[in-house]
Amino acid sequence: MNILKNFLLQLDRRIIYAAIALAVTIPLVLHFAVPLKPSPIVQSLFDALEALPPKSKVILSFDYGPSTLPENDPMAFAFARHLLTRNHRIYMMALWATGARNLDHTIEQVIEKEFPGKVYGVDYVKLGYKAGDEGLINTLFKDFKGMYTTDGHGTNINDIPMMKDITTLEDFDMILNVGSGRPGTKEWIQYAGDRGNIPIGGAVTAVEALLLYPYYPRQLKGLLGGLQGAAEYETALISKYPQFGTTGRQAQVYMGPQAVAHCVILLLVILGNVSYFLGRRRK
Amino acid sequence: MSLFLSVLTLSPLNYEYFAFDKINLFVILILLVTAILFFVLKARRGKTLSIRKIAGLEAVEEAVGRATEMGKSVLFVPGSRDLDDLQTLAGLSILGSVARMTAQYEARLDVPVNRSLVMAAGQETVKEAYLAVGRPDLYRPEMVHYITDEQFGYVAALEGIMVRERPAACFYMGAFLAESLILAETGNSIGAIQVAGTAMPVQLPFFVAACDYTLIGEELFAAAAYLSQDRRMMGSLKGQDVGKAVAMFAIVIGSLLATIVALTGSSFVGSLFRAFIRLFALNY
Amino acid sequence: MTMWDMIVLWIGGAMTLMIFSFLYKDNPFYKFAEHLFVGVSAAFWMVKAIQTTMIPNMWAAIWPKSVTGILHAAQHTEPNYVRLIPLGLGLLLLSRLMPRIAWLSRWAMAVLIGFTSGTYLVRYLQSDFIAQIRSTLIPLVVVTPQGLDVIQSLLNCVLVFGVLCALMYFFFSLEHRGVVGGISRAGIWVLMVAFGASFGYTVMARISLLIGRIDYLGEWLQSFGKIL
Amino acid sequence: MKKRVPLIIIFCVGTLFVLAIFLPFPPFPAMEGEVSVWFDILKGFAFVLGGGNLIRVTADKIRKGHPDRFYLWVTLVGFFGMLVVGLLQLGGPIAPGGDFTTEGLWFRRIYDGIFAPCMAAIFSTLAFFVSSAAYRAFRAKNREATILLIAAFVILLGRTPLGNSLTAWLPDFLNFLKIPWLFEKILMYPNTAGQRAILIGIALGIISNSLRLILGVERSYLGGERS
Repeated sequence: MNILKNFLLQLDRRIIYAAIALAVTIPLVLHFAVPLKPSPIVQSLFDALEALPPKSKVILSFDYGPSTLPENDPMAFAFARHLLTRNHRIYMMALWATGARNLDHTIEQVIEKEFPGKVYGVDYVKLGYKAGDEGLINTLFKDFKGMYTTDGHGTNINDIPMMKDITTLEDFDMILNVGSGRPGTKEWIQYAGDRGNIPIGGAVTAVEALLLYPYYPRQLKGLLGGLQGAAEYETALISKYPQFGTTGRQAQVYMGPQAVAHCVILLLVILGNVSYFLGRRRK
Repeated sequence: MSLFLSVLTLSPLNYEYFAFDKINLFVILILLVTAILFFVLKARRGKTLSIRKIAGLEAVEEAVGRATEMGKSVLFVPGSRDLDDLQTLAGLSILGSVARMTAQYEARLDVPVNRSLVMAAGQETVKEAYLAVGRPDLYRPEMVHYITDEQFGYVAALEGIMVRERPAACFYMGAFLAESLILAETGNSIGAIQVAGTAMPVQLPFFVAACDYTLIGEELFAAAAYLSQDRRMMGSLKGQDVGKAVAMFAIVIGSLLATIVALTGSSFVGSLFRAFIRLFALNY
Repeated sequence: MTMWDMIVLWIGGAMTLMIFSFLYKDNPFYKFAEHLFVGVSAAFWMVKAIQTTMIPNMWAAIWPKSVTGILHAAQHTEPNYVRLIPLGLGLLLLSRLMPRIAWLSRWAMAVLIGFTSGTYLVRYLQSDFIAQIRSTLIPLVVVTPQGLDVIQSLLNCVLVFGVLCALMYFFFSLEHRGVVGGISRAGIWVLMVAFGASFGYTVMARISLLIGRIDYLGEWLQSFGKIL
Repeated sequence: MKKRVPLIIIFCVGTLFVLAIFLPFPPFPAMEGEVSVWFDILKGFAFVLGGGNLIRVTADKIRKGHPDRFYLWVTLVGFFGMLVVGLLQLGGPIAPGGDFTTEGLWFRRIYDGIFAPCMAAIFSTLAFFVSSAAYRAFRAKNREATILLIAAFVILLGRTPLGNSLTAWLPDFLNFLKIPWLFEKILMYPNTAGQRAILIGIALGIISNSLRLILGVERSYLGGERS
C-alpha cells in the first residue's frame, strides 16, 4: 500500500506519457477495431449524398493541413468513395495552402487505386489551392472560372469537359468540406450555403465539431465529428456498399486505440484524485 | 421600440442608401457606443470609477517581481495569430504594461512572436514602455523577435526556449489555438508562474487546467485598461457593463414573454414576443 | 514506392522520433529538429506569400502583361490600379529598415489596426452579441400536448439562468460580495461545467493525432523490412 | 506629425469599416474583401522584416559564440535552403501560382520529409500533454474543481463504448441517469450556457477595445505615450 502511495505521489509525467503511447500502439498493432452505429447527424449526411441524382456536381474542399491528417483523411477518402460509386462528379479544391497535398493524397490513394475506370476531367478534377480564405468563396460566387482559370495541372479550365456548365458556385449541387479550422465548414455555411442555398456537408475534427452542432440540421445537412464521425460514416458506407469492406476502414482501425486511450485517461483522472486524497491525509 | 421598428422597416424608405434591414443592429450599436463613450468622457473629467479586483491581473506584477528576485527572465507570448485579430492587439497592450514592470524591476523580457507584423508592433510597444519609465538604456530591439509563421514551428521553438532559459514567469495573452496546452504544460514542468488570457473559447479549458491564473474572454480585453490604471480606459469597462446589463435585461424580458406565450398561448403576447425577437434578427 | 519516396519517408520518420524525444527530456536530437523546422517553415511561408499573394494579387493585378504566359490567371485582364495602395503601404512598412524614417511604418500599421478594429466591432456585435442573445430567448417552461415537460423545462431554465449567472461573473463594476457574489459564484460553476465538458470532448481529437503519427512510424519501420 | 497622423488614420479607417455594413452601395459591400487582400500583401512585405530579424538575431548569436552555434547554423541552412528551392522551383516547371505539389519538386520533398512530419509530430504531442494535465488538474480540490472534474469525467465516459454500456441496464424512466443522455444534455445546456456568456462577454470586450483603438484612447503599440 505504501509503495503504491509513494508511486502515485511522485508519479513522473514520463510514466504517463509511456502509458498513453502503449495504449495507442498495442491496439494499433493488434488491429483492434470498434464497431460503431452511425449517429443521426452522420446518417443524415450519408442519406443526403444517396439522394443526389447521378452525375451531380459536388465540391470537395480540403481545408486541413498535415497536422490533422489522421482525423480528416479518412473522411475525405470515404466521401471520394461514396461520390464516385454513386457516379457523381467531384470538384476538388483547397482553401488551405497545406490542403493541396492532402487533395493529391486522396487522388493517389483512393481514386487512382480503387477507381481505375474513372476519367480525369470527366469524373473528377483537381482545382487545387487558391489564396483568399473565405474571400475566395465570395469571389467564386460571382465568377468561378475567373478565379480558377486553370486546373491544378495548369490545363486551361475551358478544356476540361466537366467544367463546361459551371459559371458560379450556385451551379453545384452540394459542397462537402473536410476541415479543421478557419476557413472551414462555418465559412462555407456563412458565405456559400446560406447565401446560395447550396446544401453543405461538413467533416471536421472533434474540436471543431463542438462549434458546428448549432448549424445542424437547418444550415448543415450533416456532420462527421472527429474520428468517431468518420468511423460511423464508414460503417454506413460499408453496410450499403460491401465492396469497401476491406479497403474502407481507416477510421474504424483508428477507433480501437482511441477507445483504449480514453479508458487510460479516465483511469489517470481517478488515480490523480486517489493520489490527491492520499497526499492530503498524510499531511 | 417594436412599434418604432416596424414603422421604420415598413415605411417606403430608400434602401439604396442605407441598409434599413440592419436598423436593429444600428440601434444596438449606437446604444453600446454611447454607453462606452459616456463613461470614457465621465472618467476624463476626473471621476474615479471603481473596478473590482481581477485575480489574474493582481498576479502579473507578483510574477514579474519573482522573476527579478530569482534573476530569471519573463516570457511573454502575444498569441499565435496576426495583427488582424483583435486579441493580438489586446495582448500587445498588456505587453506594454508588462514591459513597464520589467523596465522598472530591471528584469529580462523575452517576446518571441510568429508574425512579422506583430513583431513590428511589439517592438514599438516595448520601446515606448521602456521610454515611459525612463529606462531606454535597458531596451533592446531583440527583446521582441520573430521565429516563424508556422504555428507548430513556433511552438517547437517556444518549448526549446522554456526548457533552456527557464523563465520564472510566463504570460500567454492573445489568440491561441491548439498550442495552448503544449505551452502551459511545458511551463508547468519548469515550475514557472503562468498567467494566461484568451478569448478562444475552445482553448480556455486548457489554460484554466494548467495555468496559475487565467483571464477568461472579456477579461483579456479589460486587462490592458486595468493594468494601465488609465482612467479613460477604466471608463470603457463601465460601458461594457452597461452592455452586459442590456444583454441580461433582454434575456429576462425575452424568456419571460416566451414563457407566458407557452403557458397561456395568448396571441397578443405572442405578437409582442415576435416583435421583440426582431430586435435581435440578423440580416447579413 | 520510388527511391525518393523512400528517402522522404526515412527522413520524416527520423524527424518524428527526434521531436518525440523531447518528451523524455531536452536533447541534441530535439534541438536539431527544432532548429531545422524553424528555418524551413519560416522560408516555406515566405515562399507561399510571394507565390500565392504577392505575385498573383499584387504584381499581376497591377501589371498583368508582364506575367502573360506564366500566370494563367492574369491573361487578358485589365490592370487593377487599386492594388497600388497595398504596394505603397508595403513600402511604408519597409521604412522600418531605415531608422531615420522608421516612423513612417506606423502609418501602414495604423491602416491595419483601423481595419481590424472596425471590422471586428461590427462582426462581433452581430455574430456574438446579438445572435447569442437571440438564441437565449426561450420559454422557461415547455408545454407539450401531453402536459408539462418537466425535464425539458428544467434544462431550459439551466440554459437561461446559466447564461445570466455567468454574465454576472463578468461584471467589472461590482465587487463579488453578497447577492452579486452568490450569483457570480453560480456563474463560475456554469463556466466550470463548460470548461470540463469541452476539455473532455477535445481529448478524443488529441488522441487521434497521436494514432496517426504512430501509424506513420509503423509504415516507416515497415520500409526497413522491405530493404533488409 | 509622427503621432497625430497614425491616430487620424486609425479613426478614419475604423469608422469607415463600422459604417460600411450599413451602406449597401458600391464600393462599400466589397471593401472588406478587398482590404483583406491588401492585408495579405502587407504580410508579404512584412516577411522581409520578420525573415530579416530571424537571420540577424541568429547570426548575432553565432558571432558572439553562443554555445548552440551548431544548431543556429542548422536554422540558417534550413531557411536559405528552403527559400532557394522554393523561389526557383527546383526540380519542376516554373509555376508562380504557388502549386508545390508537382512530382519531383524539391520544395515538395522538403515539405513531405521535414515540414509535415515535424508539424504533425509536435501537434500529436498534445495527446501526452492532455493526459498529464488530466492526471494533475482534474482533482477535487474545491467545489469549482470538483464540478470541472465531474463534467469532464461524464463527457469522457460518454465518448467511450464502455460508458454507454455502463448504464445501459437502467430502466427507461431513469433515462436521465444514463451516460449518453447526460453526455448530450451537458453539452447542450450548461456547456452552451457557459460558452454563450463567454461569447457575449467577448463581443462586448471587443466592441469596447475596438472603440478605444478607434478613438485613440489606447495607443501603446504605436509608440505614442498615453496622455
